[in-house]
Amino acid sequence: MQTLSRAAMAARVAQDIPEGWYVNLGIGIPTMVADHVGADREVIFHSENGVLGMGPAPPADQIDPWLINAGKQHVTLLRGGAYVHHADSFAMIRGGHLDLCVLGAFEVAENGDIANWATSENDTAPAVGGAMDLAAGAKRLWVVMEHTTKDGRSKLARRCSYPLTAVGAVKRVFTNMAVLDILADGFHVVEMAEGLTREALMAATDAALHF
Amino acid sequence: MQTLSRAAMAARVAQDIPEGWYVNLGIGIPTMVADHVGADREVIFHSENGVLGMGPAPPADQIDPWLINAGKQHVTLLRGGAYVHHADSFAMIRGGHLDLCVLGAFEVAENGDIANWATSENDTAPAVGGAMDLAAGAKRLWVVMEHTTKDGRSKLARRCSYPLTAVGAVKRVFTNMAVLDILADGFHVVEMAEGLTREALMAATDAALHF
Amino acid sequence: MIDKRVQSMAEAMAGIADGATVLIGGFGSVGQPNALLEGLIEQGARDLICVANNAGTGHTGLARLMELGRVRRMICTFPRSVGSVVFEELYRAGNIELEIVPQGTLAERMRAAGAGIPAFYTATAAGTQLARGKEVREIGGRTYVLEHALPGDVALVEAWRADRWGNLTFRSSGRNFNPVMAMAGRLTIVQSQHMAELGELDPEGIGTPGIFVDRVLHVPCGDPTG
Amino acid sequence: MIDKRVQSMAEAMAGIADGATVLIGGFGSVGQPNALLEGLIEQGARDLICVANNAGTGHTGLARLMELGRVRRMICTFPRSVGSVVFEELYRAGNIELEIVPQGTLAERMRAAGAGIPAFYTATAAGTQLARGKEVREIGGRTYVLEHALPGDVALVEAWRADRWGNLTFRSSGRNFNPVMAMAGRLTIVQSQHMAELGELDPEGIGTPGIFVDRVLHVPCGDPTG
Repeated sequence: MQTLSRAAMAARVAQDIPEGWYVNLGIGIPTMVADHVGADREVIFHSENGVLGMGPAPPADQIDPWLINAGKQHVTLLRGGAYVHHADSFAMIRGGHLDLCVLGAFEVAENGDIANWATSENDTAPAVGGAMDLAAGAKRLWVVMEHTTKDGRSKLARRCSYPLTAVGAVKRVFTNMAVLDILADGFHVVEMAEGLTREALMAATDAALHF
Repeated sequence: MQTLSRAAMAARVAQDIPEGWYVNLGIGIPTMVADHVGADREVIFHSENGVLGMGPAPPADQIDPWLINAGKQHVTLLRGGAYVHHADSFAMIRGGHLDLCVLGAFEVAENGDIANWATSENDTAPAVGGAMDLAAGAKRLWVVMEHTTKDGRSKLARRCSYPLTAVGAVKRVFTNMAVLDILADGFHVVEMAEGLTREALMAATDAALHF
Repeated sequence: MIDKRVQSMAEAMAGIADGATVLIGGFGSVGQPNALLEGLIEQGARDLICVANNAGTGHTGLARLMELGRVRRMICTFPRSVGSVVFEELYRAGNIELEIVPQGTLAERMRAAGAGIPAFYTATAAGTQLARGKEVREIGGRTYVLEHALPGDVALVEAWRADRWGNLTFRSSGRNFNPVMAMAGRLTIVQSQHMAELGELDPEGIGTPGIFVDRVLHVPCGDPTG
Repeated sequence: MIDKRVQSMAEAMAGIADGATVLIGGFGSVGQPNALLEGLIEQGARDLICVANNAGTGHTGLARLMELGRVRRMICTFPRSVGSVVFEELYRAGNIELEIVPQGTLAERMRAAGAGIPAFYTATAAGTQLARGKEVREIGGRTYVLEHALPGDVALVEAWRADRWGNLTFRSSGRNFNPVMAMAGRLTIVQSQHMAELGELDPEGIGTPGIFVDRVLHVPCGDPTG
């Protein structure tokens, strides 16, 4: 069985993003998605800290120390980009102007709930950042994550066990094993990693799967 | 008895505006106030349509057709001025950032109520503009108006008879007869037009006066 | 390539439906999307709810749209401008509905729509007849009125410069309601005096980022008059 | 002559009281008012409520203020940054209070404070533990949480350029929370990399109009590091 690398997962997400979308990418694998949107498509990336039209990381000798993304990495601004303040930036998010947000997650449930900010109710000093705003605000929320935890537990669940980031928000999940849509009746498998059997996918998933 | 001209009323208001205040002037006599703030004092004028740091009317041959005030008159922008959109402009108003708003009025009551937008409950198509936002939002609301209507009725009243613009908002009233502060117990006469007697002022006023 | 520029008025107006709520930028004669209003007259949509600061003047643009019986309801702050003859007559005859909204509340309701805020509290109009029928609440000892977001199906905007991503700059007091309406429109259509190449507009000084804009038509119509 | 420029840090910090709510601009190391934070450490105010995106890093600035026991409560979105060692230790020991707010809600609560909106509804956090104890309401079939304005007694802001009226421009992602906090602060204190003559800043591109600013200190501290 062949599961996808992190880069391949990012590439798979990128494949589904059409030209012209406004997209916000979360930290981790989502950030890598931008590198896989080819030059044939104009996609406009947004960063919570007030950057619209964000471009790739600059070469080390061309870093602008004033220009970072929400992950605090140095980035660039494309021609046509704009800077706004935090309230305007989140107006774009909350107002439903982003076509897509891609986040990582600890868990995604078959009802579209997502948990990606705290691993326990008693977490010391949990950190939420812009995740709740993005999950509730973007037109579409996709999640890209490993299908299981390091110790083999399914990250797709009937119900989330961790504190929620948003209720019923996730529309599509990209894992190293499969792409799944979330519809009213739960997870629908759109495609599977090459060589993976339905049985293996079901065994790795703690929720019902529709094929 | 000597009552004040419109220009003299505007000049009297201007006299009470200290350097550094942010001020919005309503249509009519209030607009004339700006002409009476001397060059010795920097006062920053705001217009609802997104002009902060508004200057005087330009000479006819220097009109910028794109630059008008809330009264739709051509104005200028001082050095240090800024343009903002309507939501930001009213954030300045509603957020209490204006030190002063000066409005005209149909009536001002001894409890600080102001009526300046509609003369009847059944007014056809009454027009409110920014008056309610300004009256409720500015740090101080002053009114400048004739003391009586053309047919001699007092515009200072125990209670307003016309539809209200704002409740308990007026702090000071400048008329052609007197300057009055509104305190918890009603109108307090700060000064009177030269030669005017207390009796004459009381006769012209349909509310109790404290001297 | 993302290209929000359209080449004809017909293309700019495509899809505006009967019954639409149309947000119309401008304050006084400055920053008014006059060409788009003429386009809307031509396009034919009716039973419209129009949102603008004023209720039209003379017999062109918004006033003409009303005169043709295409406006069911007007939401504005100041219908009684000099020259609002068409509106006055329709209103007196009971042939148009009117919702008067304080100017700052109007701007904020549209900003709220654009920013995903369904409702907010404001002190404006508290204790006045414009608060009648609205929920009020004491917060911190002061009385506030609950106001709801006012989204538009369509926003008609005039800009000074625009690029193909739909980034806009405005000129002087031509900014006014335009950026707020651009945010609040589900379909935001712009007429721009000038077009700019991508990258020409200073990213620090863009009045409306392209994310709020759907279509841009180049209309070099010159200075406002009146 | 209006002149909001101050000549010393002591003058900039004058009047900040114990117990004050202090809004602190910046996101990451960009746009942080580091000099003003050092000034606040020197100034001595204690029992502070600090509002910032993060909870300080290393042992300088906000982290140092905490380490000195001067911060009673932290309101932020992301306390757990790399290097938030001081906060983590204080928090674990129960020596500092924490209020976690979603980033957009934090920005909007301050924008609301600056705009005279005492409270607003948002879908952010609805159905999550961050909505616990908060009023919720269905509007148009969706569940929203009521959030309240968050004003500051003081706002500490970093700008790129400033003039004597307090007009500010920002540089690139150094804008972030700064203009929002400038609006929300009852006393807004700015450190600016550069000073401009009145009229030098383009009136179309001012990030924060001077009406929101009380004091400006020229601090040419150079590029952000880290």
